[in-house]
Amino acid sequence: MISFIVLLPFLSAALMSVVYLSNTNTKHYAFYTTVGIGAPVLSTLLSFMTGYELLSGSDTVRSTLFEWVNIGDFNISVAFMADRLSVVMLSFITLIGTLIHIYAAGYMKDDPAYGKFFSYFNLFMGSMLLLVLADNPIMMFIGWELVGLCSYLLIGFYHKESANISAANKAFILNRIGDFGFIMGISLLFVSLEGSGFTFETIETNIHLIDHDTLSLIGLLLFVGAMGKSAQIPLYVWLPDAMAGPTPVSALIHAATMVTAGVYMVARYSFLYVEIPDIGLFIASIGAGSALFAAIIASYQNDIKKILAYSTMSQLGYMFIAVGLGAYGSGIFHVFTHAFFKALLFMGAGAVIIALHHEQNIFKMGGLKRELKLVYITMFIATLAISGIPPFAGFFSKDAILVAAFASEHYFIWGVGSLTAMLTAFYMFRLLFTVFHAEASEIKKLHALPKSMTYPLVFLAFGSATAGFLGLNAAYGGSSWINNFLALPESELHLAHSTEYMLGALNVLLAFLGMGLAYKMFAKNMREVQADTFMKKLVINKFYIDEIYAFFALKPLLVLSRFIANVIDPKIFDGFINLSVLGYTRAAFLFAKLQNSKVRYYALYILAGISAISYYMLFKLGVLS
Amino acid sequence: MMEHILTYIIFFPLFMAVVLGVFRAPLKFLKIGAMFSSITTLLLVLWLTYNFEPHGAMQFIQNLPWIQNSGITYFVGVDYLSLVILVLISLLMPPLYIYMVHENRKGYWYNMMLLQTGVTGAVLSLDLVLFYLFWETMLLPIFIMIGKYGNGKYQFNSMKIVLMTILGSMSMLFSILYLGYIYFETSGIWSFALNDLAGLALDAKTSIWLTAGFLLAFAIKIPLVGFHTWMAPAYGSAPTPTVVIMSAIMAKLGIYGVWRFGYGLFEATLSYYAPTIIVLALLGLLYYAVRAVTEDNLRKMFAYSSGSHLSLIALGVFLTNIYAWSGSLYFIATHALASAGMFIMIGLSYKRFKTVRISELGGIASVAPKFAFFFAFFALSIAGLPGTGGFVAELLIIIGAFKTNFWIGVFTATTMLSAMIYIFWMLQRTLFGTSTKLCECSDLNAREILMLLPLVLLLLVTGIAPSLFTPFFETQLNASLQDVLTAIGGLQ
Amino acid sequence: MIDQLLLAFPMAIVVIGAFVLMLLSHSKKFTLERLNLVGVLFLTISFVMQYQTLGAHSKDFLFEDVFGRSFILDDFATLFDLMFTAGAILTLLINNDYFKSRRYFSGEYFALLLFSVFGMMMLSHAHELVTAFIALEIASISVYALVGYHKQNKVSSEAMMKYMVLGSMTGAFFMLGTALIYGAVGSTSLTEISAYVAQGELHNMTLLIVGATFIMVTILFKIGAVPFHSWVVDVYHGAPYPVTMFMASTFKIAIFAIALRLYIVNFAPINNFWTEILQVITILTLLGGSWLAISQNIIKRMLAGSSIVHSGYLLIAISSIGLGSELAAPAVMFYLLAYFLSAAGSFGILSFIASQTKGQMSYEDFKGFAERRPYMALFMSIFMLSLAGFPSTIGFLGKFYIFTSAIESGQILLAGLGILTAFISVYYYFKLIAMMYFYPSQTSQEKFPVNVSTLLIAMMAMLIIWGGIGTSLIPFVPGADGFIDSAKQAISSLQ
Amino acid sequence: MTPNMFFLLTSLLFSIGLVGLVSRRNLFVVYMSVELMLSSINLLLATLSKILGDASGSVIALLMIAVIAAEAALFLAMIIHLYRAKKSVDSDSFTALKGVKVHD
Amino acid sequence: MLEISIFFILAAFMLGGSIAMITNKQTLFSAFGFLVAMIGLAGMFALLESRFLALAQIMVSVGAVVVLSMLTILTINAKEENLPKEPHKYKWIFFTSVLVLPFTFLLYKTLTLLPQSFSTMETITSKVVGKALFSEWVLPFEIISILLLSAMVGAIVIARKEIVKKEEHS
Repeated sequence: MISFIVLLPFLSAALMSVVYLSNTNTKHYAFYTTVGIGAPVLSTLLSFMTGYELLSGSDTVRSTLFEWVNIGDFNISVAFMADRLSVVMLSFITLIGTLIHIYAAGYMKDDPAYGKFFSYFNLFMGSMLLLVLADNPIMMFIGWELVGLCSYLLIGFYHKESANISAANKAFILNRIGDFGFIMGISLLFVSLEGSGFTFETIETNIHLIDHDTLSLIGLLLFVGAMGKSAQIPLYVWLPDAMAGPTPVSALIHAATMVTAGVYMVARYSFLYVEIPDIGLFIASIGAGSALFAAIIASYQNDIKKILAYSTMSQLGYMFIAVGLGAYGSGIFHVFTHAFFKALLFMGAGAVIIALHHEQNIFKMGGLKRELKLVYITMFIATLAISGIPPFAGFFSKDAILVAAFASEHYFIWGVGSLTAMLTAFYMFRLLFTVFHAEASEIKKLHALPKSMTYPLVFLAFGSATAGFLGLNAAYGGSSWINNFLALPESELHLAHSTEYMLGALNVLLAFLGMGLAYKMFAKNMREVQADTFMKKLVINKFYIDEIYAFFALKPLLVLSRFIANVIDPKIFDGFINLSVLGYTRAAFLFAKLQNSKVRYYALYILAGISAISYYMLFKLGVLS
Repeated sequence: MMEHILTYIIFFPLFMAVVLGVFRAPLKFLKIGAMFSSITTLLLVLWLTYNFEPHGAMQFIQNLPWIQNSGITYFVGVDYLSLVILVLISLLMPPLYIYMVHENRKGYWYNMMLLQTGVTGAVLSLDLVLFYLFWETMLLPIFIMIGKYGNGKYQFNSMKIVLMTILGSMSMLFSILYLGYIYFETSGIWSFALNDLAGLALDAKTSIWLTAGFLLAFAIKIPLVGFHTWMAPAYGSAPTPTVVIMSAIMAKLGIYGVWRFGYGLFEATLSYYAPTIIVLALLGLLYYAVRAVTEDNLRKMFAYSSGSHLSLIALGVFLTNIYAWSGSLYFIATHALASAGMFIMIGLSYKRFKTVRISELGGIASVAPKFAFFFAFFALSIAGLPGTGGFVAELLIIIGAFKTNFWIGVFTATTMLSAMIYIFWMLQRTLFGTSTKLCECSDLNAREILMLLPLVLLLLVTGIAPSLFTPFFETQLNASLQDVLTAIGGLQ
Repeated sequence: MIDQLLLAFPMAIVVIGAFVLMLLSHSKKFTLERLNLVGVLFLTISFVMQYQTLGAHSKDFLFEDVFGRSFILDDFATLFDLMFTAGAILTLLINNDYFKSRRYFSGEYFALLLFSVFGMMMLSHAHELVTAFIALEIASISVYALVGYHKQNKVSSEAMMKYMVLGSMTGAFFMLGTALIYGAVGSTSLTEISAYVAQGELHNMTLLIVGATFIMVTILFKIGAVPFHSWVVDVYHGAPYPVTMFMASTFKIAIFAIALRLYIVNFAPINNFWTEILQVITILTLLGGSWLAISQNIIKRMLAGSSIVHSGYLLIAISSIGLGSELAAPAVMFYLLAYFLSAAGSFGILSFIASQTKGQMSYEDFKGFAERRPYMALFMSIFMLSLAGFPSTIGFLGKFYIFTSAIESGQILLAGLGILTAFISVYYYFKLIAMMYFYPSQTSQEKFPVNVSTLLIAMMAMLIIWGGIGTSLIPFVPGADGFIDSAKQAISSLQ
Repeated sequence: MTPNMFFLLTSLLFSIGLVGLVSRRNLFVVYMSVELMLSSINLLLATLSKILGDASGSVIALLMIAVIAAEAALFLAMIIHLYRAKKSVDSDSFTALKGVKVHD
Repeated sequence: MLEISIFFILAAFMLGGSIAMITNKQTLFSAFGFLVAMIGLAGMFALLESRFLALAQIMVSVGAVVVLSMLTILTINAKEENLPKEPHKYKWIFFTSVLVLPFTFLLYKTLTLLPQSFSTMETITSKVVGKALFSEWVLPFEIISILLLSAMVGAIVIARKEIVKKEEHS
């Protein structure tokens, strides 16, 4: 049954692409909508059925389609496994994915390449589901790669703009750098465990066979993959650029799929990472760094989608803090809640953008509170959720992470996390206030929004508000249901309830501080940030990281390539050949020059030959002696 | 039928060519005849594949005395290794003929038929002299095709490829003759049959020199870094059908040669060269990829791409473990399909836009979506995207590399990155964006899709269900690997 | 008596033919074409009669009571005779058009050609050094005259001058060597020499060795070994095409007849004495020949240069004989046959083209030839491939045997060098193919003229392919195996 | 009178012939050098005949004289022809046969 | 003793004649040198008691060949300016003489290995020669005729004036 969760989107993608390619000119709106939304809906139903099955007691649900490859000990099947972790992932991927599909049906209505879009979209869903449901690292990797490909296709969807394609390329290549690490990790894992099967289950059983150093290396390499996919320092630069794609794509990438894959992967390998806490700490540090770094940049961005993009990166940083410190349940919990409010934020932003005829600069918006009431309310809920205002979803999950950081006595990471929480509140409310509250510089006629774009917002707002209760921990009167359900190998954390309350209060305080700051600065009048000081300039230009990468990675590559093309190939390799040819022809020329057409010279050569032979004979025969 | 089938497969195209040539067939009949020969061959090959015993060794053997005085025999047979390439050749010919359907120069057709015979013969022959014969024979059509129907500095490039390749084959000839003589010396009779010569006990020094003779030929054909300067000019100048065969089949014959004759004859000595070749192959992997990044000519870019991937295949062959070997073998097939598709696409793009320069293209996706789809599909399959066969192969080779040595593994894994960079940048500049030059062009028509579809489907099938194909070679591959390992073990 | 006369008849008929042609040449009735046919007739009779006796003789001395042991009749000589007569027939028939197109040919041309053939045949049958010398002189002097036959052309005369000056110079060494051998042995009969060599020891055979070395100088000169090569390119170039063809394909082989006989039989016990000299000369010949060949632009000169390289290959095998290779002697025979076919064919095509056009033929003149004359271009390509030693042609098998014999005798480096020069030869042969095929033609396609010349050229092209791939599966047409068997049989008749 | 004296004479004559042939440009001298070389062999043959007490040497020398005559005929004919064509007996003036352009 | 002095005189004449032959600029003087050498050779034959050979030498070599050569020279009557100017003649002669030395030395040294005495056999008379010629040397003798014939044909072909005067390329 669970195979169909994966297969349905793939099949519908294939069907739509064939239909699309065979009639590129006609637009079968109804067909694409039906098939394109039908498949995720069915997948959603199936995944909820699977979830129900797990809730009612069974441990994992498996399904093997066919043997993929079988060489030596490399026996890989196309097989799916739904355990608790994947079901949690599955539930929100399918659900939110479906909502985004519905939203996209409205958003993309007028696009001539509507069919293509849905085909890609379903492919994306399928790949993500494959990633999540894979029962072995290889299948997971395939899903992992396909997700990257789909992101490429979708980010570059508006392919007439070369910049969009550049963004897509950047996304894909940086992902691929991550994959480079990932595949090395997998290969090393396989080689280390050769002969004892290669599904997650057998790996978990045999993980003790690998020595600590190798394991650390594997863990690190796998995390490189996560860095790429989940946009962590230093492989994050693609994420903001990925906003080039249509907004539903951003929503899908940032909320439900793709970027969370890294977190999921670390959680999936939790049995491995618990053995290597030092790598975990490294992961957490990267996460903390990314969280703060992204928050700082986000505070100075103008583009509505880019702010959200950096916020995603920042939130992902939180998740990595959690999984790095061994609080896998909290990490996944944050993934879960984040999916709701981030999807909501993006879809809201998309609605705003559509309404304002593709305007993305927040400082050119303003005063939309009344015109887009529904959007405003839902986005407000989402902003509260992401800022960590109780009782919205973000508070509980973020709090759980910070508590875990505090409890594991990594106070610095905790401090960074808290600071980021404040910044989060600041930049999110900055966005909200600027877009909805501040005075608009000019009055625009708004584009009407279709219903398919607004209804999902409501649904998601509900989720953003309530999803946090699923993981209510003991201090707040819950039982950490999601943690218990996931049953991942958590590190044991003990913290007094009073400390937890204090931490929670501190977070709320910081969030309100950020909110207040934003209100003071942006609620009334709009002041676009000026790059007047060096620091501001640095931040606005995103610390020049793109430029640094271009200078240190891309430029040398091009220079090297031209160097090979212009120097090494023609001068050294061909040069060697040409030199030998030249030497030979030169010798030939000199020899032919002896052939000067004068008979006495010819006779002279003969005489010289005879003379030489005679000389040789004299010695050989010993006549001289 | 059964015992002659390989002979039919080898010589039917040549026979058709001769018949058509003798009767000076008009163009229409020539085209039909060529198509007929390719389809007949394909059917024969399919029949052969159907009857092929997956776990058996050499099959459909035909061994006839040829030049008895020197023990040269007409000795052909097929096993898993040759079957792969045999199927590829016969599979590629019909699409190529479909591609050429509007080609009105008769020489094209004759040369392609001759080429098919040459390549097929080289793959199937088990007598070294016979192999040498076909190995050289397949060069002739290439020579003429590039030199007569090519573009750019085609006359020079054609000469260059022929000379460089013949330099290699001459060194191989020397080794062949020497081996034959050693056999004569030890047994008193002449023989150049592979299985006879394989049993020779050579002293280490001789063996090293003889191996070098063979390896030079194969290194030039593959080509490894340093032996490659013929490659880009030749690919750049060759007409599309030729370049397809060159990239898809001929380059693979270098690998095939290492496998069949390198491991067949000098299994132990090859390990003496393994470190050098591994270094060269790793170097090539990156070198060609980096070179391809700034290449403006699509044909040349994919020539370098081809070089990069063939280096990877060569690497796999020299890593003696089952993963790397299966990966290489699998890569031979899938890269052939992908690069064939890619070069056909480049040819089609030349037909439409009259250029193969990236800087002159752009925005194809807007004007010709089907074209863009196929173009991107083949480009991505070359890059080893999951879901296409190339991924399976690369994965296996990477695993094999890690099994051998961590650092080799790391360098091998860069293949994940290297191809991406140039391919995606190329796609950006050709398919996407807008171009002022390409105002209108026709999208792919049904005929063109018909010729591309088999390749696409095969690439997908090889990528999605490799287990359909692995049983054909796994047992035998493992067996020969064990032989090699035993031999290397015996050396130490 | 009668049967002996019958055996001598093939040779006699050639010289009779020469006389007849000489007499007929001044008759007005006999046009060149008819004279040509008369010559062919005589040669064909000779060819057929010899073909019948092939395989029947080994070491028969003809008219032993009269001639002593100076005229030997064995399969070796017969095979060579067959090649000479065949070469002459081909020269006459293929060049039929050429003779008609050039007005300077006259009846004496055919007489001289037949005299020359007679000299060569005598050379292959000679079992006595003075006879051999005189036979060589007959052949040479006729060829000198033939080279200079086109008297209005200054290059023809010049070629004759060069050939004659240098030929006489080295010819004297043959006689000097003979004199020394005579001094040592007291006889010039090869039988006596063999006996002397067999019972003597190396150190007291200085005279004989030095004499034989001088004889070798002449032989090396005639086959164009470096540094005795300088005439080859100029003389081949200067001579009229039919003569060049005759020299390249036939005269060169004739020299090997006596060289092989001396080397394999008479000097066999001591022939490794020359190994080092021969090796050095071989290296020089291979390199020098290929240097000459690649620097030429006129096809005739290129072929001349390449013929030096081919002599180099043959020398490899000859020095292999000295080192005790069993395979080398048949290899030389086979290679001669292969070279004979390929060289005759390529020069034949050149002369055929020359009969249609005027002017020197350089590489550039062949541009677009394949479009103009597709069949001729195909045949030319086959000849070039055979000369280059491309597999599936007889030239490949020739090289195959040469190199295996070199390996057998342990001359690995020489074999390597041979293969290297074979590689270089690919360049200048393929360049011609490239010229023919790669360029468009300025004029439209011409009809394939079906006449004796073209049919013969086609036949030779097919023979080359058949000699390379022909199998013994088909009866009566023995293919490559048959040629090798003949070569082996001929060599075995020597012993 | 010992054979060595004859041998020395033979060697010298042959060598002088060789020197003349190589170093002179006058075709007549070249021709006479060839004749001298051949004649010196005759001297050798006669000496050998005398040493060995065998008539063969003399017979060979006799035959050689005929050969010399034959060569002489052709050689002289050639010189006449060449002189007629070019009004020169200088061997260096016959340099029409050049394949490659050699820079002088 | 007499023989030795005759030998030396003859040898001096021969060597002098041949050196004169190769050094003289004027063709006719060269030819005279050659004539002297040839006559000297005939003398040598006589000294070696090969009378028939001496006679043949006088008659054929001197009487026919040399005289023919001189006639040719006179016929052509090459003028001074038509004779080759050989500015480096002596350099060439010197150089080639050095080059030829190993050969000369080898030839001489090899020949000295022969028995150092003449046989005491009677003079090689024409009878002996004739007998030998028609017994064991009959084949060379026969084919000599063909050689002479072909040389004659060749010489005629080369030397005769052509009726057709048209420059053609070969």
